[in-house]
Amino acid sequence: MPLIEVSNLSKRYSGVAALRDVTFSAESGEIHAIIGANGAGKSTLMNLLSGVTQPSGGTISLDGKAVRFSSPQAAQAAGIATVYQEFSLVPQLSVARNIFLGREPRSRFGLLDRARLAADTRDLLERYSIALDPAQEVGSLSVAEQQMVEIARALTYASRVLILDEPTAVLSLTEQENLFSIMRRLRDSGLLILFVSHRLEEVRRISDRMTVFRDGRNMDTRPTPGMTIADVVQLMIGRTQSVPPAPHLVPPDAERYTIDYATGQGVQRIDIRRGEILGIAGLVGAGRTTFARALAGNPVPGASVVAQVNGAALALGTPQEAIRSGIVYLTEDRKRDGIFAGLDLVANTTASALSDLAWRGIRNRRTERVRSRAMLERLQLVAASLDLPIGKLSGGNQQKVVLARALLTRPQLLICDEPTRGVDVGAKAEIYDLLCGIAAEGAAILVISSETEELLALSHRILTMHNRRFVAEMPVDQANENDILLAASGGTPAKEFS
Amino acid sequence: ADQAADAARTASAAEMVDTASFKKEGPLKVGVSAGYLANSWVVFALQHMRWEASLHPEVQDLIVTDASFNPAKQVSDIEDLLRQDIDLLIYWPVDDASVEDVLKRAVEAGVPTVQAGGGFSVSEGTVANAYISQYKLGEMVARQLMEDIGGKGKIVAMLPIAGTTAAVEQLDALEAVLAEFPEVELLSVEYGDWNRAKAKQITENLLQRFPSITGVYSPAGQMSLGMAEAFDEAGRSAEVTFSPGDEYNGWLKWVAANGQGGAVTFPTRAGQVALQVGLEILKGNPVPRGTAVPSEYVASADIGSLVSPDAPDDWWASDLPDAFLPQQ
Amino acid sequence: MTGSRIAGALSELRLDRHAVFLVLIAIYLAALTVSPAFADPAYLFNIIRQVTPVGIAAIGVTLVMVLGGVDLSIGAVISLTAVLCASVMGGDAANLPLAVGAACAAGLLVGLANGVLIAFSRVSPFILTLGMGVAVMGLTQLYTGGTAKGIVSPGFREFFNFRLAGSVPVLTLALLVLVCVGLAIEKTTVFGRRLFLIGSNRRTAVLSGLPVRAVTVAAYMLSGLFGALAGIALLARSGVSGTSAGQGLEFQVLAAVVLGGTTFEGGRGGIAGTLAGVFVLVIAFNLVNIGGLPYHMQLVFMGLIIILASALYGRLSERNG
Amino acid sequence: MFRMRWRMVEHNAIWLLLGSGALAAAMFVPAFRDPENLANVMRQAAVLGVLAIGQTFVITAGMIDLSIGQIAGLVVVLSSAMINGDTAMTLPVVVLMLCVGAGIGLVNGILLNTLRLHPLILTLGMMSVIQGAIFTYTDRSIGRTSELLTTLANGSFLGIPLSAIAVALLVGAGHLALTRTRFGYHLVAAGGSPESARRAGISLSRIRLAVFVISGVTAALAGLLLAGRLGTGYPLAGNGLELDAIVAVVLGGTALSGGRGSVIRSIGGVLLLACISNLLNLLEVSAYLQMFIKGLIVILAILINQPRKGEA
Ligand SMILES: Nc1ncnc2c1ncn2[C@@H]1O[C@H](COP(=O)(O)OP(=O)(O)OP(=O)(O)O)[C@@H](O)[C@H]1O
Ligand SMILES: Nc1ncnc2c1ncn2[C@@H]1O[C@H](COP(=O)(O)OP(=O)(O)OP(=O)(O)O)[C@@H](O)[C@H]1O
Ligand SMILES: [Mg+2]
Ligand SMILES: [Mg+2]
Repeated sequence: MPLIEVSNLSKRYSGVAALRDVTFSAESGEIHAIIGANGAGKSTLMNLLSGVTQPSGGTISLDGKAVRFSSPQAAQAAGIATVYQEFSLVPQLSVARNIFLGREPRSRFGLLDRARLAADTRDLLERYSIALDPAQEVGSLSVAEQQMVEIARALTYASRVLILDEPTAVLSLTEQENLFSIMRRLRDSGLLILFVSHRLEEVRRISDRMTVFRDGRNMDTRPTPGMTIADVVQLMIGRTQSVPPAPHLVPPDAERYTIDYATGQGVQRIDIRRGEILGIAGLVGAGRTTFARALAGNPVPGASVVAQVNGAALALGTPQEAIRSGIVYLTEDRKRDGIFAGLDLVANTTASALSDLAWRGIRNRRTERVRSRAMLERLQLVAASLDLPIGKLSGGNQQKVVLARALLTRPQLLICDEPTRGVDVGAKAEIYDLLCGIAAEGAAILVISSETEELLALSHRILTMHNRRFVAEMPVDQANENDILLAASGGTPAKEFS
Repeated sequence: ADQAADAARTASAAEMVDTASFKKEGPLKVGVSAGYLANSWVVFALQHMRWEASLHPEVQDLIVTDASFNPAKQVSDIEDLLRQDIDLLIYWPVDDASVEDVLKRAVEAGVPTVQAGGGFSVSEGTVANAYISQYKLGEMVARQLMEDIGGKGKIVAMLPIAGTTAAVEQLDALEAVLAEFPEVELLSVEYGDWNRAKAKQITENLLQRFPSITGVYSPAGQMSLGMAEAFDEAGRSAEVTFSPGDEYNGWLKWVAANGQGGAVTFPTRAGQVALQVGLEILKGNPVPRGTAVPSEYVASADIGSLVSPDAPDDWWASDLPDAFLPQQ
Repeated sequence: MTGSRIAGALSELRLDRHAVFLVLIAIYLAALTVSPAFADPAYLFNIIRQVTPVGIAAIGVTLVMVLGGVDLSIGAVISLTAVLCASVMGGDAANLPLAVGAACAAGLLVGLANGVLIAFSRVSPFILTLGMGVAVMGLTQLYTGGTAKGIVSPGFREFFNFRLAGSVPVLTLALLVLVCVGLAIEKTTVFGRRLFLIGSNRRTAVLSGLPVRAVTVAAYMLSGLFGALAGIALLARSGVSGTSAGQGLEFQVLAAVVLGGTTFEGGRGGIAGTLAGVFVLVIAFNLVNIGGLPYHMQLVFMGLIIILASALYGRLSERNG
Repeated sequence: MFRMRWRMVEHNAIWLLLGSGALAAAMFVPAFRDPENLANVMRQAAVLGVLAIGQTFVITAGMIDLSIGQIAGLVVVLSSAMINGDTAMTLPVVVLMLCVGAGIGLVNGILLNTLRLHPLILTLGMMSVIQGAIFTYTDRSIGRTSELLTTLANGSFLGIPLSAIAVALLVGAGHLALTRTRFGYHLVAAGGSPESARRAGISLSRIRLAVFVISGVTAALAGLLLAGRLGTGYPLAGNGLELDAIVAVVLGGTALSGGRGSVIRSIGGVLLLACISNLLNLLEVSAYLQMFIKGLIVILAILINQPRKGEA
């Protein structure tokens, strides 16, 4: 009998069907991968299984008995532990308090047993070889360390099922390996591990079976051995993966930006020419965003940038100045600092170029509409109306609006931080086309991405960052995924930096 | 309170208090605990105190604290003053009852207390009062109004901050007087917080509610003024008769200009009297429990001597020498 | 079934944006049944005049709240500027421009202090402006020494309370004019649009190169300026009467703005809604009064209005995503 | 390392401020160090202290309660009216008042849970409602508190004010509750990151209810102490107390954004405010200037205690 059996499960979010009639099962003692494009419904399914949300229809059974988890605790009580895609830690609390949050040991008099809390935490971390200090505040940990805290927490109550929603996205190579060995150990002891990932290579390596989702539907469940990546992609998107157009040639005499990045560890110089697409690879937390933001007039203490174009220094004191100097940054976190959620598309598109579209501070609505419509059409945005609040658009379309906002300022150096994060496969291809087009028109483009394939396909040259420093530079034709990952994990760099 | 209560009070005020135990030689340190100072009347009263202090070389120091309408702060203020070894405490309360205890402690510690300008208070904590009878004043105002409207009609009352002694006693006095005039109907009692704008707004609503208002009972001139504006702007000044207000300069100006209303004074020299009484106590001389600072009626025809046309509205007719007038 | 269709149709109307106008119509009709006087334009203009100071101040506070801030120092600013204006006027009409200028400058200055502190730090505007209110109150008292100095020049009050065509008081007209000014700022200027952008998402605004700090400072300065104009309006309504004439008005202002659909989160609402909110409030207060309820019941109503309006708008905007 | 040390300084800033300030005051203002004066300062701080304990819970949980001043005011009026000088009534009325405070807190919590409002707005509205209700009930001082409450508020034992002892006990209880119980741990977590706390199985709505009930009960306690100080039911007694309590809590280093808070440090904030007010009185600083200074302290307090980056 399968451990988990799901039949005709569906979930609607105010009009959006996130899951439709999903039926699938998984056995104990297997690592079962769940894959699918962004928005396919993977996280939704995991949320249903772990009691975070309740289904709109259908049933979930555990050991053949129908169950209904009204809360995460109900699921935990049934032995289902989850590591969520978004962090669910409390930054102000210590590692120990986070791990045992909600289940703190108590001594007599009903007071907490702080000694036991620390001891239990130490035991747990040691058992799974996780190198963390139980007393440290979680907010001061790196993203990867935080992820390990999440995993450690889940391990404390995973007795039947462990759900991992994209756990590896933020881990370094060694941490990944450690996680995989933990996963294997748990599987061998009879646990079911549901493993959500976008990294197909990884899935192939670790999973026993995989279930593919598309548009909220379960496409198929198959044993992993024997599947090729092409097969999986076919299942995921219904066609083979779109590849960006081959990079055009950069004119050799194009203007050159020289960028000096000063950090606590010295100054490094990189350069980029107009028309060139320069990729920046690195693991999460490598410091790419910090570099990009500093370049766009948003420095943090300990990271500053001086940039010149053809020997002339650029003013980069504030984002405003940077934009005036032609440097625009597109955020990696659209919801947080990319969109104006409640406002309509015109407002979102024209935000950066408002004063250019106005006459002495008086807006010209018609110009604003015309210009934003033109720009959005150029980016092939499909929206019912310009008056729609941007929050109602899909991730890919939101990204296009953010891009349109940048383009209205006529940028010369465009920095795209994870431009396809949370964007589905179709929109991804369109965004690749757009970026190539913009570069071909003569803008320099910096692309930061955690998907190495994306960088390999899109850029002329790839820089890799590790531990806040640029550690490697490779022309795209001499680069491959392995070298990049190695450099990103702090391995021998292919080319030393000054 | 009613007439009988007021009479009892007058009698009690006349009682002499033995102050021998408070006798003290100079130099003297006088503490003043103000319930509030953001009010022109008390500022004038305080200036009177300062003036009086300047006339007595033995008064070395006058320490003033302000509770800004917060009775708990006033309790603390008085405690702090006591810690500074004052020889005499003059106070006007945010709220009589709230300071009773701490005043009792002051007296027990040998510091005589004099209440300045508020209602007459009989309690262990108050050795003597320099008081203005809000009841008498209210009664004078009410009687004058009855006379002016001919003993019949519909009136509204505008009182200061709800709950203050002033508001309570003025209303009591009005009700006592009204008992004699069955043909006068009290339409509504309102609280304008000594605030001209608020009084005006309330009056605008009253004008809406009541198609006809014969008279206005408003002992506080600054609120009378706001009310008068409201009647004027509603085009209904003709139908109404105003009671006397006090010697608030803005009101005096209005009285002078309109030839009605007059004033029943609410003398700011109560502050001065309070210090005089206090110094008597420190000499060990017996003093009456209450020294009344009498209100006088000044008819509108005689208002000219009181009004100062060049001074601000928020100003009080007084005998203060120039040096002690508040800065203008 | 029909329920959801109606809900759908209602949400098409963007109820969250227009709810206050429906509320206004409803309460006006209710008022009409209670007292026919509400059908009389002269009376209506008159009650509008009552809330002119609150209304004017609410214009500026709306701008600040659209930006995602709030200005609770507005009551203290009104007190300060009213006293200052009267004191500079000194009973002489010739000093009028100087007096108005001084009051506006004071308002702008307080706004500048608020704006700079908020723009260059990450403090809660709520607490900061509350503290600023206390400080300004103290300043006012220090300046006046407890008696409201100054004399309003002859004709000043009479002018503002004069009724054009026998029914529209100049003061009411001034409110409406200032509302139009506010609306123009909100709707037609780059600054106005930026208020909404910053209020909607301050971080995005920073990254998008908007002059967030300058706009923030300007918005608070405008709030101070409208506060000063409100102070002058208060003075025009009824001379100087004390040193704390505007005390507590900030809560009425806040109630009106929130009622008008501008939320504490920012990025939505606007002056048109605020004006409607002011009207709803004044009609509600009048109803309390006409109904013969104690004056202090107004406080109860104001509190309930703040709570219920916020809850309602929260729900509506949630439904509209 | 440096960061850790800085955290230590930050955490104890209030003690540094209070210690150095009090020391300087004691040196230069002899009246200040008089033990009787210090006892006074503590007595004066007691009401605010009790309020600040409750508000610490609220703010640590990421919320705010502006209605506490008026709850205290309501209790002052109601308790005085009901006791009316009759000591025998003290106990039942005290119990009843605590129930009133808990009841209003409960209403706050329930409204917050059902209407899903920002606590700031809800309690602002509540503040206005309660104030209106107090005035509608009475517009003047009514009743008398009992001897017992007066003694508690003003008396002392071995030179130490009874109210200070009471506050100290409450602080102890509050500190234990916040740092040594599951409830405290969960409250801190809910304030630091509500979504994470929810996922860890902590019921946010129950925390909200609990926090506002605590806030209501401490407000009621503060009201009883205040009644003891005033001796009578003065309807305006609670005005403005909420702001003072918030300032004290913020001075104590509790983050307005939630997730960090200490009852003990809040009391440090209360003592600092009380010392300043006492000193200003001793130094005969005019009340207007005091008001101005108070405003500046509010501003300074929140400027010093800004949310760290990423915690806003
Ligand atoms: N809380 C929510 N409210 C509304 N819509 C939601 C919510 N959560 C998910 N959705 C929608 O449901 C769909 C499926 O989302 P889900 O998060 O399950 O996808 P996913 O496969 O996990 O994608 P990703 O790979 O990006 O994590 C998406 O269209 C998403 O926008
Ligand atoms: N030069 C630097 N000096 C100081 N701190 C830095 C520097 N570079 C990066 N950091 C810190 O390292 C952390 C991770 O950096 P960042 O977010 O830039 O990484 P990233 O490569 O963009 O990761 P992600 O994949 O999550 O986007 C941040 O907290 C940042 O403040
Ligand atoms: Mg997902
Ligand atoms: Mg990044």
